Amino acid sequence: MSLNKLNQLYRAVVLDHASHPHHKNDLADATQSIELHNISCGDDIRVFVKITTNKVEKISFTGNGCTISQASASMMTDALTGVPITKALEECDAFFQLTMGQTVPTTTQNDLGDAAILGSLAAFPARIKCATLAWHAAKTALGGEENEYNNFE
Amino acid sequence: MSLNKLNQLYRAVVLDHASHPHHKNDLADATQSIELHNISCGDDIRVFVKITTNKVEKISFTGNGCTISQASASMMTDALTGVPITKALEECDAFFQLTMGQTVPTTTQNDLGDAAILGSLAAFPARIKCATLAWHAAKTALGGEENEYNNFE
Amino acid sequence: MANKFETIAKDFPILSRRVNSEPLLYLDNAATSQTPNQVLERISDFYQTSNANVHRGVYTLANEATEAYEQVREKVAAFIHAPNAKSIVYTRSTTESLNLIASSFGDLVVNQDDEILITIMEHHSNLIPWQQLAKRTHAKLRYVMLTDDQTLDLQDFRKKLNEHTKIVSVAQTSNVLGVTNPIKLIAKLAHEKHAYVVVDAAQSVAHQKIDVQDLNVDFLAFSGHKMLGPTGIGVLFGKPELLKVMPPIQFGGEMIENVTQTQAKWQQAPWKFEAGTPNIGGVIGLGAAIDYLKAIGMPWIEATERELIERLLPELEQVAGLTIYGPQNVVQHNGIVAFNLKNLHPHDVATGLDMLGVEVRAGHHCAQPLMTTLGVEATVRASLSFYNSLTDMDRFVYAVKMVKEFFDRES
Amino acid sequence: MANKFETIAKDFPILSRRVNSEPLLYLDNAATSQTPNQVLERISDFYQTSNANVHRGVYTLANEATEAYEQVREKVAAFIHAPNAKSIVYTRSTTESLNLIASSFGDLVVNQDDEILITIMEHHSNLIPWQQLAKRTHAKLRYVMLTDDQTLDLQDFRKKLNEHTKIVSVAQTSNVLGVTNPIKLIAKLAHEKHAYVVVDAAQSVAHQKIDVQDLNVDFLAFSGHKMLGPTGIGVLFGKPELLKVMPPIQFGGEMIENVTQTQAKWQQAPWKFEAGTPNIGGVIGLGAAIDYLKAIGMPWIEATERELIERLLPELEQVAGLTIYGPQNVVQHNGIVAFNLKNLHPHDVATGLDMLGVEVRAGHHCAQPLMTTLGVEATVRASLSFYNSLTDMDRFVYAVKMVKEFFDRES
Ligand SMILES: Cc1ncc(COP(=O)(O)O)c(C=O)c1O
Ligand SMILES: Cc1ncc(COP(=O)(O)O)c(C=O)c1O
Repeated sequence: MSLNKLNQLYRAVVLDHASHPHHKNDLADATQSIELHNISCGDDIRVFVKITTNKVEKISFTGNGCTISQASASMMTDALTGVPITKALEECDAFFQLTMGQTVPTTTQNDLGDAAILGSLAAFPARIKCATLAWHAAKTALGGEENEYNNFE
Repeated sequence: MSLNKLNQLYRAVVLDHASHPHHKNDLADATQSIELHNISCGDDIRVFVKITTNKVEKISFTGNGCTISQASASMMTDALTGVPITKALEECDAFFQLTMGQTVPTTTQNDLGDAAILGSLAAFPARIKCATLAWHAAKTALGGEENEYNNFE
Repeated sequence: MANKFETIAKDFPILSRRVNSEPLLYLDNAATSQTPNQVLERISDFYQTSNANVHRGVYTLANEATEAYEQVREKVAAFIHAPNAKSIVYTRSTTESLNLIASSFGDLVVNQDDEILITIMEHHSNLIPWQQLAKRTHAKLRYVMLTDDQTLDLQDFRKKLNEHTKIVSVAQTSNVLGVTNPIKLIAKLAHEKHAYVVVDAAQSVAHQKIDVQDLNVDFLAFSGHKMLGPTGIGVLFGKPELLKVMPPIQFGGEMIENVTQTQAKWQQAPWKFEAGTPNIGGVIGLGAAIDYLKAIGMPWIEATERELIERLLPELEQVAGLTIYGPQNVVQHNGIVAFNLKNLHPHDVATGLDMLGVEVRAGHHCAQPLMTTLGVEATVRASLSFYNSLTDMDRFVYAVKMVKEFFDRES
Repeated sequence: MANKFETIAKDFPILSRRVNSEPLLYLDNAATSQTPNQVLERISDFYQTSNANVHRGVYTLANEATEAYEQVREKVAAFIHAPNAKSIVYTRSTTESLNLIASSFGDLVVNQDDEILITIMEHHSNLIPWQQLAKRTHAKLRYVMLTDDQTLDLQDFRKKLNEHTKIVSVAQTSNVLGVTNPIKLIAKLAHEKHAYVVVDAAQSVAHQKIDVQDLNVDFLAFSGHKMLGPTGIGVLFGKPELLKVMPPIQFGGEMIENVTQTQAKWQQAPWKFEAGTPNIGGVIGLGAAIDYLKAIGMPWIEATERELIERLLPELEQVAGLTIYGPQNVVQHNGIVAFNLKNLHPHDVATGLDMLGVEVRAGHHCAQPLMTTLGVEATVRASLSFYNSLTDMDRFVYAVKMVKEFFDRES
């Protein structure tokens, strides 16, 4: 039986982030916030950022989702807090590459912190979207991606 | 080469009706008139009837179309002129059966006159609509069929 | 019966593939059904022998194609016992069928302050078109809610149905709750109030015999791809007198009788609704799917699926911490089983099952308002078909237990 | 080249069937193209190995299906050199694509007293949607007429194009006249007046290389079934910034981001336009058709069809009493040849040809206003594809002569 393969994905650190997510809260003094949905399942994540002098002073999230999306959001806030915007955007892209099975430099991996372990997602292509949702929201909130969603009609 | 088969369809009588159609004119004193189109090609036929005491006193047609549709319309007017409505409706149905390759009683065939020879259409299924257009218009004008077409928009 | 299962399985080559090194157990039949070889062969055969555009040519090939296309219309009509082939409109899908009714018929009969009555268990495809219609016309969209047993609350239906109700639109079978609604009764009550009745039969058409005349519904919509046919072909049944007064909403070739620079005259129904070259191959495939279903037999399908669910549900209920949505009584529950495992997110459960070769849906199942009512974000959903076996049911329950154990151990 | 023809012919089994005891000579390619085995096999293969609904499941099979479905979008974008896959919307057909533009974009930008400029050679599918839009918005629909040589009158186009023109919609290739219009120039002139440019590429996409960025058009529509693909799948290319502002016109599953009882939030383009289960099998087939066309090579296709028409047209012109519509100069004429024989109705001619195994269209070709302008009720039309051979051309001319002789003798 191949449930062993699940161990790759659901390692202790992932499960830990999911059950005790970091920075899971509103940000009263946020300078920007972006909500994204995972359309296939309805998971939603809202990411709050507070920018000061081109730096991500604070970043947090709220919302519901699976283990992977919650863990990934939590790891994202760890990785991007206090980081200059340009570098934060690079880390988002590096994370996307990692989950698609591409290799990224070791230093970048180090910058990603716990999030780097989600590189194992490459073996679970159907779950990549769960993990990238928070990072896309972050990238959008930091101005690196356009929010192409239309408003409520 | 199998153009011989065409002889079945384009017999002298058909070609004669087509080039010298009978009752091809408006009917100033018509009690009813119906226009139908052959949608696949744009042929159109308008059939005029003058009814008196449940009889088709006069029936005529105008419009454009191929040899088969013109000949069939001409034959139709010959067959239905002076015929009681109920009988005319029966003849229409008999004509439809004939073109679909079904057999009809000899007496009915006789009533159809020249039109009976269009029984050969059964071998040319793609052309049945050409022949039946005028008869459908007649049947509709005589109240035997609903005109389901919508009006100009 | 074992033999019949084996024969049937041979018709579906995909069922013998492997997923994550395990034999595929496909339990997402509510999303789309698998397609038997007979359907694929009929489609290929059509393209290899009679492919031509329909309603256009006077040559032999075009005539063959047109006849094949129109004969399927008769077949569809017979399958749901429609009064005639003219009451059958080809569309892309259930979704397009429902949009066509809402846009064409809806705008015709719904006015300001009128009410449109749907249910809280509707799929988005039978919800947003009405929500939009209500916005356009300033009508009111109302929802029939659920009983405590998570079936349709008929008392609430009677309460919300009134003289202002113009349209009642309801799923025959929910794609989440595993319930089939009493359409005949609903239609009778709605007609008493002079409301029109629309039925979303996406989830019922492949699982039970449908008789639109006996049900006495005004419209009924379904998709080919949920009844063993190909994607891209759907059906809208409409009572002929209603189709007749409805304006077309797409325009172009095939649907007109006559065109000038300034005006156009439409064909009669159903053709006025079929603008442009239709999905001819899809129609041929739909015809083959109906032939297949009829050869297997709808009563046999119903009986087989009943047997499966009666094996599955009691076993599943035994799993600790597992909640099944919809009626708890197996007699009322059909082959769609939505559930959750305590403390586990449905996505994680689905990924676990996927590792074991078991393919189920996890998510909101395009029924977000229902999820809100059930108080969940999402659920896991397993949905059966007659080509599943009793062994499949046992394997599924076992897999659920394994996945639960895995996560219980980890966390 | 003979060899290449033979290899190609093997891919199309229908080409070796008989019609009325004669070998089929299919010359109705403008109505629909034939479908090579490679396309049919890819479709069957998809259903037999990866069939699942798209964008819905988190399991392996659903992921495979979704990836296959979205990869074709990239392929289509590359085929017409669109800036990205997001500018590609899947529809049922050219007709649906054009209706989508007219309903969604048209209602957005066209106001009372604005003008919509189309041409008199348009297919009904690129005419009635604009006629209806003009009616809804009280805008004016204007037609560019023909030169004496029956090509598009560019002088008339310049004259009718003005500051009130909001939309210019024109066929890249006429389905009757055998002409290809200068889209790049038309787009340039239209953009100078701030009009949007819509191109109906139904008849061009399988016959020449298309580069939407070089042409600089705002929208472009075509059908899979005219480019060796299956029926039921079409494409709408739209500039991303335009697709972004356009509202969806069908609603349901897949096209939403979030739904509550009272409101809904759409997905981004192109998905917001793809409500319900799309024609997944059709998309897979379209991808295979593009692969096939690319393997054969668009330049080779263009060259081959040029060779065919240059053989055909001069021979056909020799037939006494035969009138060819469109430009008389073979250099300007492409592989669509509409003609009439003096004193013979096109239906009768087509039936004669059918008896000889030659399948051509006879009728108004869904272009009634053009027929009126040409002063005819209908025409015969032969239309070529690269899988036709030079021998086919000779056989066709011979058949036309035989049919003419038959009727001349009879009457
Ligand atoms: C109840 C119900 N209605 C409508 C639909 C929409 O069907 P389709 O996606 O084929 O249009 C579905 C399927 O997802 C369904 O389950
Ligand atoms: C020029 C032109 N436009 C539009 C169409 C409509 O294409 P479809 O029927 O595939 O929607 C056609 C084909 O008939 C055509 O020739």
